[in-house]
Amino acid sequence: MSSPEVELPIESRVHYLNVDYGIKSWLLTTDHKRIGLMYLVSITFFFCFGGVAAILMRLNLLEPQGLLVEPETYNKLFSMHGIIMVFFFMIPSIPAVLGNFLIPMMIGARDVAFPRLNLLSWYVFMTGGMLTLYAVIAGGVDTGWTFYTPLSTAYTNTHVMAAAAGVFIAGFSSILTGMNFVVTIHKMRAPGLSWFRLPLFIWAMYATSIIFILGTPVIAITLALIGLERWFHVGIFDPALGGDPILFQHMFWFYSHPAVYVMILPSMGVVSELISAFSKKKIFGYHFIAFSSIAIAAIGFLVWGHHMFVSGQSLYAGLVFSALSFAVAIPSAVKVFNWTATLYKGSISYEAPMLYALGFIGLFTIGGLTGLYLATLAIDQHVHDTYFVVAHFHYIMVGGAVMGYLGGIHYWWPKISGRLYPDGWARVAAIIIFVGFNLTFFPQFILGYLGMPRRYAVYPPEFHTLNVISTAGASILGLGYIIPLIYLTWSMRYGPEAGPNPWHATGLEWTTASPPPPHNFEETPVVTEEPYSYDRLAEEIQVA
Amino acid sequence: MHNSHAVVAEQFDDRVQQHEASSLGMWIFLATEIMFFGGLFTGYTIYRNLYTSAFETASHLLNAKIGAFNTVVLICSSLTMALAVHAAQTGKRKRLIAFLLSTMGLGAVFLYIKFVLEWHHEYLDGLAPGLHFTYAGPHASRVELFFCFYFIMTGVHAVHMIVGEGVMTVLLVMAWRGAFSPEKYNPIEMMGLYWHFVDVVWIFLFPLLYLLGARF
Amino acid sequence: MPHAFPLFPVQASSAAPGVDHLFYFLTAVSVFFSALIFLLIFYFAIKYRRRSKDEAPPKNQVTNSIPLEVLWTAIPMVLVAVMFFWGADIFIRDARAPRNATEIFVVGKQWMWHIEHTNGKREINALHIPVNQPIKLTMTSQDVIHDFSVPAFRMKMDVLPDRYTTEWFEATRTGKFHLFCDQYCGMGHSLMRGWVYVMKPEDYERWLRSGVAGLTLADQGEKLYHQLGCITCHGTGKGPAFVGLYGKPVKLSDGQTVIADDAYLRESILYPTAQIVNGYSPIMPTFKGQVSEDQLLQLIAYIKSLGSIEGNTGTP
Amino acid sequence: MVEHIAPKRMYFFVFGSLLVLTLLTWRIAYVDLGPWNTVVALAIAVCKASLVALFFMHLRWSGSMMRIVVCAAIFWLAIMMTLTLGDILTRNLVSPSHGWQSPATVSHTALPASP
Repeated sequence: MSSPEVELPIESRVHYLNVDYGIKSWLLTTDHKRIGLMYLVSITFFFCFGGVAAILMRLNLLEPQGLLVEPETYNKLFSMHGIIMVFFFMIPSIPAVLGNFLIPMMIGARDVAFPRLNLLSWYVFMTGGMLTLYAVIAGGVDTGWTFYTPLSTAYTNTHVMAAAAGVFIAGFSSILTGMNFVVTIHKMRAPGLSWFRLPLFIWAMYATSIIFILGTPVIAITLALIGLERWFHVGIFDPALGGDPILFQHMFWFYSHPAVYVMILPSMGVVSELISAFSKKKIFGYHFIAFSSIAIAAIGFLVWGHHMFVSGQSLYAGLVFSALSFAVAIPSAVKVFNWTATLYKGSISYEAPMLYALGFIGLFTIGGLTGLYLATLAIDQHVHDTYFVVAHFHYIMVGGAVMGYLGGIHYWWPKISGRLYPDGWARVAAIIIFVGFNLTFFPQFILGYLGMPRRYAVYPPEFHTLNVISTAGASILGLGYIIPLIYLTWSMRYGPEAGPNPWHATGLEWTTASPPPPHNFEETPVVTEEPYSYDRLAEEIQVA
Repeated sequence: MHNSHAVVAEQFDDRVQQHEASSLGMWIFLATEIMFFGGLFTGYTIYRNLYTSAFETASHLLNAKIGAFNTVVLICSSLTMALAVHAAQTGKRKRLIAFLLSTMGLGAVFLYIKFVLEWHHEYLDGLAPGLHFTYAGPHASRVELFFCFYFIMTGVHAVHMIVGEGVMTVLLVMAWRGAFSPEKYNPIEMMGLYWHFVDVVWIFLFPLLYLLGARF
Repeated sequence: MPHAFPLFPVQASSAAPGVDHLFYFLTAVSVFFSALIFLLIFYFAIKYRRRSKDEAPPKNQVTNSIPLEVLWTAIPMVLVAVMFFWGADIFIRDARAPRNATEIFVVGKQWMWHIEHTNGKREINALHIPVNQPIKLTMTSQDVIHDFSVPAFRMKMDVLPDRYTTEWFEATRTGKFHLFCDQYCGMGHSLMRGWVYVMKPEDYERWLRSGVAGLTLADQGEKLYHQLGCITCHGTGKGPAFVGLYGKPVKLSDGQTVIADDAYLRESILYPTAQIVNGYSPIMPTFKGQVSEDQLLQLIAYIKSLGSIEGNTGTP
Repeated sequence: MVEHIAPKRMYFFVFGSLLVLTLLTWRIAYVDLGPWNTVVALAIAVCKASLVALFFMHLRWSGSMMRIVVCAAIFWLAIMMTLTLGDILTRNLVSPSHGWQSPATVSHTALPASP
C-alpha cells in the first residue's frame, strides 16, 4: 500500500502541516490532525504550569517547617497542581492529542464524524482552562481538586467559583470528544475493518469515550450545584442547612473515579501498540485485552465508594464498594500478563517508545498492586488520605498514564511531524524519567504507611529524610521532562525525514505519508487482515 | 472519494452514513443529558428518602393544577414538533414553518407560566431559597431543601427549553429560506429529538415535584 | 540528619498487629507478582532482543491461549477474594466498639481538636487515655469535615459536621503518639495535629482527677437542662421524660421505632419536629444555633447519666 | 429515504394517550394510596416517557445502537442511584453501641428488648 508520493521530500509534498499557513488556518481548522496538535500545545502549557506547582510543593517539603511558603500558599499550590493536572492535562492528554490525531487514521477515515464539534471542543477546553488560570492568578483556590463540601461552599473565600466554572466548562469538551470518538469508531471504519480487526488503541479509546459520555455530565452538574450553593447560600450539601456532604462525595467520585480510567485506559491502548510493534509480534490475547478495556470502563463505574471508606459512609456500602474495587483489578492484571506474554519469542528492539512501554508495565504493576492495599478495608482505614494514596495514584497517573503518553508521542512523532528525533537522547530521557519517578514516589509509600497525611504543608520531623529523598527525585524527574520538550521541538525543523513507516509497524496510520496528507489517505484503504500481522511483515523482509 | 453532492459533508461517504452518524451522535448527546439530569434526580431521591414528610409538605405548596396544565402545553408542543419533522420529511415547507412556529409558541407559553405564574409567585410567597425564604412551618430547612431542588431542576429544564427556542429560531430562518428538503432535513430531526427529550424530563419532573404524597 | 528515621510505624493498639499482618500478606503478594513480571520482562528482553537490524521476526507464533488466560484470571481472583474477606473482617470489628469502652468526646474545629472526658476534663490537641482499655470516641465537627487519625493505632475516621461518627481502639503500649487531621480542612490543616498520651491506668486516673475545676460533663449538662428551660416540659410530663431513656427504643408518632442514641438525641435537640415521640405534640422549639457542639455533648452526657440500664436510674 | 416516515395518524394517537395519562396521574394524586401514590405516578411517567421516546423520537424504528445508548444511560443512572441510596439507607444500621460485643468484654448490660 505504498503511495508514490511518499518518496518526495517533505517540503515538496502537500500535507496537513503545509496545506495552509497562518494563525487563522489553525484557529479555524476542522482537520482532526491539526486539532490534535493544538491540544498538544495547550496541554503541554498546562503541564508546565502544574509541574511548576509540583516542584514548588516538593521544595517546600524539604524542611518540616516549610522551606518556601506559608501553609496558605502551599494549599493553593497543591489545589492548582491537582486541578490543572487532572482536568487540563491528564484527562485530555492521550484522548485529545493522540486520539484526535490517530483515530481517523487508524480506522481509515478522512476525519472524525463531526469535525466542527471537534474544533468547538478545543475552544470549550481553552475557555475552561483560561477561567481556571484566572482563578489561579486572581488569588488561587485552596479546596484541593476534590472541592469537598462544606469547605468549598461555606468556609473558603478563595476563587472556587471561577475554578469550578472552568472545570465545568472543560467537561463539555470531554463530552464532545467522547461523542465524536464513539460515532467515528462506529460509523466511519474503512471497508473490511471489522471490530476485531481494530487496533487495541481504538478499543481503549472507545472504552474511554464511554466514560467521557456517561461520567462527565455528573461532575458538571455536581460542580454546578457547588456554584449555586456558594452563590445563593443554600444547603444542598451543607449539613448546617440539612444537606449531606457525603452525597457530594458520592456524586464527585461517581465521575472522578472513572476519570482515573480515562487517564490510564488510553495509555494501556498505547502500550498495547508499542509492545507489539517493538516485539515485531502479534499481541498476545488480543480479545482479552480488548474486552478488558471495556470491562475496566464498566466496572470502573461501580467502585467510587472506595474513596469514602472512612468518610462516614455506611459500613455495608463500604463492603460492597471494596468487593467491587477488587473486581476491577482482574482485567488490569489480565492486561499486564498478556503484554508480558507478547514479549515471549519476539524480536525485541529498544527504541525510546519501547523503553517507555516497558517502564509503563513496571510502574503500572506497582501502582495497580498498591491499589489493592487501598481497596482492602482494614488497610485503607490506616493509609487513607496519607502519602500512601498520593504515591499510589502517582504510580498510576504519572508512572502509568504519563509514561504511556510520552511513549505514544515518541512512537507517533515521526507520523505527526514527518521527522525523526535523536533516539539516543530520547532513551536517556526515558531512563532519567523512570529513575526520577521512582525516587520521588517510592519513599512516599513508606511515608504513607508511617502515617504522614497528604496535603500537609508542615510535618513532623521524623518524616524529614524520606521527604528530602522524594524532593531529590522530583528534581531529577523535572529535568527528565524538559529533555524531550527540547529535542522534540528541535526535530520538528532539523530532524531527518522519517518516511511513512520508520518502525516497520503495522496499522493503517503507517500506510500513509508522514506527515499525512490533509485527508489522511490518497484513497480509502481496504482492510483484509487482522491487526498486528507481523507474520506478513516477516515475509516481506525475507523477500527483500 | 469526494462526494460532489452538497448535502453530504466531505468526511462521509454517503447520506446513509451521514444520517446514521448524526442520529447516533444526537442520541449519545441525549445520553449525556440523561446523566446530567440524573445527578439532580439522584440528589432529589436521596433527600426525598431522608425527609419524606417535609418533602410532601413542601410539594403541597406548589400548585398542581398549573403543573398539570403546563404538562399538557409541553405535550402539545411535542406533537407539533413531531409534525414539523414529518412535514420536513415530506418536503412541505409551509407546514414545516407553521409547526415550528407553533412549537416555539407553545414553548413560550410554558416558560411564561413557569416564570411568571409559578416562580414569581413562589418568590413572593417567600419560597425562594437563598433569595427570599420565609417559610416558618415545621421542617423549615428541609422544605427549603425541597425548594432548592424545585428551582434548580425546573431551572435547568427551562434553560434547556430556552436553548431549544434559540436553535429553533435559527432553523425557522433556514426553513424560510428553503434550506431543507426530503433529502436534507437532519437538523430538523435532531431538533425534534432534543425537544422531545426536554419533554420527557418534564414528564418526570411533574409527578416528582408536584404530586408527592396524596393531596386533599 | 539529627532525627530518627523510622521506616515502619509503631504498633500501639490492639488493632495494629492485625492490620500489619494483612499488610505483610499484601506486600508478599505484591512483591511476588512484581518480581515475576519484572524478571520475565528482563529475561525476555535479553533473550529475545533483536540481534540485527534486518532480523526477520519469528513466524507463526502462539498468540492466544485460553488456558493461560483462565489461569491468570483465576489466580488473582482467588487472591483478591482472600484480601477482601480478611480486610472486611478486621474493618467490621473496628467499626463496632465494645460495650464497656470508655467514652470520650471529640469536637473538631478549624484547626484544633477539642476533647472532653466524661468527668468534665477538657484538653486541646491532646488525648490522654489509659493503656489496655477500650476507648470509644464520639466525634463531631463544628465546621468542615476533619479526620481523627492515629497512625500508631492504625485507625482513622472522618469527623463530620452535624453528625456523630465514632471510632474505637485499645492502646497496648504507653507512650506518646501522633494525632493527625487527615481530611483536608482548609488553611491550617497541617497544623491540626496533636498527641495521644497512653498512660498506665493509675497515672491516667491521677491525671483525670487533677485540675478538674468543676463539674463533670453530665453535671454541666444538667446545668444546661435547667438554664435552657428543658425542665419546664421534660420535667413535667409535657415532654418525654429522660430517666432511663438512653439506649432504649422510642416509638415515634409516625409509627417507626428508633433507638435513643447520641444521633437521635442530637437531632431531637436541633430539629425537634423531625422525630416526634408518640403521644406528644410537636411544640418544642429548635435549639439550633443556641447550643454549641460542646454543650450538645454535655446535654447528651446528662441524659445518658440518667440511666440506660435498668436498676441504675439516677434522679433528675 | 433513509429514515422511517410514520403516518400522521399515529402522532395524534400517541398525543391522545399522553393527554389521558396526564389527566390520570393528576386525578390519582387526589386519592390517598399511601406510599403507592408515588409508585403509580412514576409508573405513569415511565409509560408517558416510553411513548414519547418510541413514537415521537422514532426509537421504535431506529437502529439497535440508539436503543443501546439509551439503555446504557438509564442503566448507569440506575447504578448511581442504587449505590448512593444503598449507602444512605444502610448508614444507621450499624449502631456501634448496640451491635457487636467484644467476647472478652461481655458486660452485665443487656440489649434493650427490641419492640
